[in-house]
Amino acid sequence: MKEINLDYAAATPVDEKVLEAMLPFFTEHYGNPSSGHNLGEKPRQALEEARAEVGRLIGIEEPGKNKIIFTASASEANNLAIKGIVTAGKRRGNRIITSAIEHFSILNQLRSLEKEGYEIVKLPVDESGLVSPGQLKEALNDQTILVSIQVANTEIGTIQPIKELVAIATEQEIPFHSDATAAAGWIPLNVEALGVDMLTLAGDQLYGPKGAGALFVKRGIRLRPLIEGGIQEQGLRAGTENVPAIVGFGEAARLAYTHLQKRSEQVASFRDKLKESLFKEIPHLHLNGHPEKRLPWNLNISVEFVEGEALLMRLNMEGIYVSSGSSCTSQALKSSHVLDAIGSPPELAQGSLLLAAGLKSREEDIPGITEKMSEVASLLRKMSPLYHQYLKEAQNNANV
Amino acid sequence: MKEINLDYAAATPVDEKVLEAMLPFFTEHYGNPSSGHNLGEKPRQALEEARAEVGRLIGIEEPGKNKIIFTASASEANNLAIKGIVTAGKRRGNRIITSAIEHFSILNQLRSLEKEGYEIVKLPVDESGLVSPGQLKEALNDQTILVSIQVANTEIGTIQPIKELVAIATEQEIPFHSDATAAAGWIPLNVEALGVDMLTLAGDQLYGPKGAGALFVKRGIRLRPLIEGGIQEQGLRAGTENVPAIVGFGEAARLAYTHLQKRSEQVASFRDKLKESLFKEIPHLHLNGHPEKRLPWNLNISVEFVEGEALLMRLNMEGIYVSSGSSCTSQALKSSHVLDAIGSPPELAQGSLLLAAGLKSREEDIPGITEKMSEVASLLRKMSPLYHQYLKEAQNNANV
Amino acid sequence: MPMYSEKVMDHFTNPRNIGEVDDADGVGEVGNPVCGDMMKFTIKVKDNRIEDIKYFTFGCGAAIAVSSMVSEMARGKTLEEALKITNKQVAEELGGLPGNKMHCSNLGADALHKAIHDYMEKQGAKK
Amino acid sequence: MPMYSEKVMDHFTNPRNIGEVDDADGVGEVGNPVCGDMMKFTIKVKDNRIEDIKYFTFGCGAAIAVSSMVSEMARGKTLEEALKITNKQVAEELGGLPGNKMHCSNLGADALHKAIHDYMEKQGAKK
Ligand SMILES: Cc1ncc(COP(=O)(O)O)c(C=O)c1O
Ligand SMILES: Cc1ncc(COP(=O)(O)O)c(C=O)c1O
Repeated sequence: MKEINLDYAAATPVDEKVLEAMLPFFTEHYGNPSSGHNLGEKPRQALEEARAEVGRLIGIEEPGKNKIIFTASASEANNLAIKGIVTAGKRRGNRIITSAIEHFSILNQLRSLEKEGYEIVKLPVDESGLVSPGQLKEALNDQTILVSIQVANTEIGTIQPIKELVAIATEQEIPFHSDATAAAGWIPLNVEALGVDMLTLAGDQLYGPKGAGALFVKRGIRLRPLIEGGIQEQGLRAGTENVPAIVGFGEAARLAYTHLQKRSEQVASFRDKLKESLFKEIPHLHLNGHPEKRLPWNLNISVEFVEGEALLMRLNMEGIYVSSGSSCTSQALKSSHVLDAIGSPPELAQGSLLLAAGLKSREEDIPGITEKMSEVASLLRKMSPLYHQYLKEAQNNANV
Repeated sequence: MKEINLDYAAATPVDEKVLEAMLPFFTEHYGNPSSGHNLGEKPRQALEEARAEVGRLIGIEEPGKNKIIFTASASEANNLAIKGIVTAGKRRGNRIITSAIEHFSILNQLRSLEKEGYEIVKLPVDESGLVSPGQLKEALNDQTILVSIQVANTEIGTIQPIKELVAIATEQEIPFHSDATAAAGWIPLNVEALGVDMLTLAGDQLYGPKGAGALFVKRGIRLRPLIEGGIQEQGLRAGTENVPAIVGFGEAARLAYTHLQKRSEQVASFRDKLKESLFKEIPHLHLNGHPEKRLPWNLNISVEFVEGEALLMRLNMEGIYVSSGSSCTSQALKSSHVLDAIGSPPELAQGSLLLAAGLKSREEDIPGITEKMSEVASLLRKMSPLYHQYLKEAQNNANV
Repeated sequence: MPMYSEKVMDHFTNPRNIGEVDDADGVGEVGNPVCGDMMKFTIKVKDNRIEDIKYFTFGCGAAIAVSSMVSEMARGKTLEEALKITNKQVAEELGGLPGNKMHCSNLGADALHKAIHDYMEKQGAKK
Repeated sequence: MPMYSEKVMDHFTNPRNIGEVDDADGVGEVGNPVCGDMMKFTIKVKDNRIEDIKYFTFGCGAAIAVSSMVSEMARGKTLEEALKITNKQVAEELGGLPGNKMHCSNLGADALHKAIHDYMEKQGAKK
């Protein structure tokens, strides 16, 4: 059976070149970067080269100028950013502003902080997933210690007006963190132009290996490490560095930076054609997220009258891999908080599918995908009480 | 130039078999274990197999019975254990007991907790590095919420009487965490027999890859995750699992378990012969740590009259790689807290070398190592004011 | 889906008895899309036995498998027997359900019982 | 050691002027093993110039390189010139030192100055 992955948001394979760059660091250059002897040298250099590459991807030209702290994941970077700044306790106040559509690695720690007495303000988004700069401005007060709003949403793809949002916070000297996990490598990012104080990204979203994330930290921002111990990563993240993964992240960042435009256009072209085909052949589809301001690889649709997990399972049987709701929470029960936040009605939110294109997505597969999707939708609709209700109502309306 | 690594405590190369086990998970089985479709299946299975293997290494026969939480490093596991139990706040009290010779990933977070108001009791050790059970007993009071004492010390190799220590804490129902990073794979460990509530270990100390550590957590122990977000690792550690590294850790654990006795004997034999040779050929050497109760791979000596970094650098020029003080802190200035704690006089502590044997250490290299060490020690002693002072005093004594 | 048993996968893949019986004697509808799942059972009763049973289901894989299994378990049973079918039995017949899917088996049993009660009420009304 | 400059490595690898001058005119000893480093400079002075200078050093790579560099910088200089040698100059001549090793350059300059002052005191005492 032909297998077609449309779930590259959950995981990307490691690029051949990336793996090649990593391999020597498992066996040959296996030293500890902290070692004072020759075995530490290559790993240490490789670490700094990777840091420079990751920096370059987010617009840092001079490696020494700003800090990139390597972590093991985007989740860890997000936790380091928020808990790090809160527990460093430099700023007085207890209000933290975020958006309603952040990843759980933002929202769940904020829920914990809320229990500890912090005031968490979740800005609503409009029906396309956009945060309103005006609402951010209103939400800021002199107790505000941090704003954390993502660059773009993994699930519905919507890209925020980050520069504008940052400017509002910066005017009041409030630090701004942004989760760029879904965006890095797919849209141009420049931390200096954006003005963000912290930015999260990860390698496994851009054909790098799992196990390497990064937090950009602007000069002057003080954090308390989440993992305390040795003085690795400028004292902000203890533990022997995962050299092969970081090297892979660096190489993946280099490739992403070099080919950014080509890659973006390629996945966007596939995505657009897939969307056109699906909407043409399958009735009752709904697009989720912003029609234009969206990540190039992201297509999110709701298949009316049917439920997402059942769709996912049926498509899986056909060798087509998608996710329903956020890929990281597909084991959870409820419909995604993101779709709730954009006001998607529950029956549509339940039937949402994230179709995430990748570099190996082929336009010639679109007719096949469309056919299978159409079959599966029909099959599940045929057993859906909502669909039969709709048909009945349609008939009644026709009879009137 | 022939290169001889005597610093396997800082890093081990990844075993060929381990790398082989990992490779498919970079490119072929690259899926996200949380995915609901086929691409998630292999990674998810592999994760559970690795969990079972790591469990087996520490004596857990039934995989489901107890929790193994995968982290990115031993440091992270140590931070999860201590901060996790403290912030879960199940027990009332503010006293935490540890030893003076723990790794920085224990001691530095305890220093932070001390600033927050916790009372940290660092038990002293005797001149061989042993914690006294009697002193632990005395240190416990009804405010004690945790004891964290390592299984064995990386730097001086001393193995603690953990079972005895645990029994004392358990009698008073105080949770006991133990850092087994230096010990796992080298001495038999059985969490059930030892009775520990939490245990830290890591893959990169036993020919597994960097980037995978683990915390064993006994049933009934409640932790708050350090990294909050998704529900991976039973809700105790958010973030996409580093599947290849964890698979490698699992395979490394399997190999370590299978060959534990053979490996231990092999490195101990090398270590013992190296020690004999060095002590025979080089005057004024001192053994640090316990003469018998020590890790099989560990040799720690002080070379009187000279300083460790200079030794390390000179040996490095000869292609012999060692560390001075704790490998993770060799960039720091002061002599190691471990040597201070065993009462090593400063001039001896300054001249300490950790010689960590590995599976590729060859007995036929011992004469060469001895010769180089002897040369380097002579050379540095010749420029040491302490050595000349000693010679003068010796002469004066002879003249008397 | 490795968290689903083979039985669940079988019933999900080939759900039995989909549809609506003609001139249903009893209708049982539970759930709504807001809670995530929705099931509608229709039954034909003859001589106090469930002669035919069909359903429509909006829901996850487990919900579909549960509906299918319930329809098979209930068919041919007397109303009293069918009323004794519990969610636990349904889950067991399916070879178990993941913890977070247990509510689906509740829905299945509920919808069946509702259809039977609907039938009984209508019978009562007729008398 | 990649954090050490080539100059530092050169002086560490081939330290110049190790030893003790015979019948030293001045002796300067600083540091002790408790602080980590220890240096002992001995000088021969002729016509107000440092004619010969040697040292013993207990310490890290930087400490050894600093001692060697100081001995080279001071040799042949007048006492006044030698007293003007600063730790900063020593570090610069070595192509820089890592931040956590800057104290070694202090030690080197201090030990040199101490030896000169020792000579000056002895001279004063002789008069
Ligand atoms: C006893 C012990 N615990 C913890 C650690 C921390 O390991 P890592 O740096 O891999 O987090 C080390 C490192 O050498 C160690 O020796
Ligand atoms: C926007 C965003 N942030 C953070 C994360 C967390 O990534 P990880 O699970 O690798 O920690 C994800 C995961 O999909 C994400 O989409």
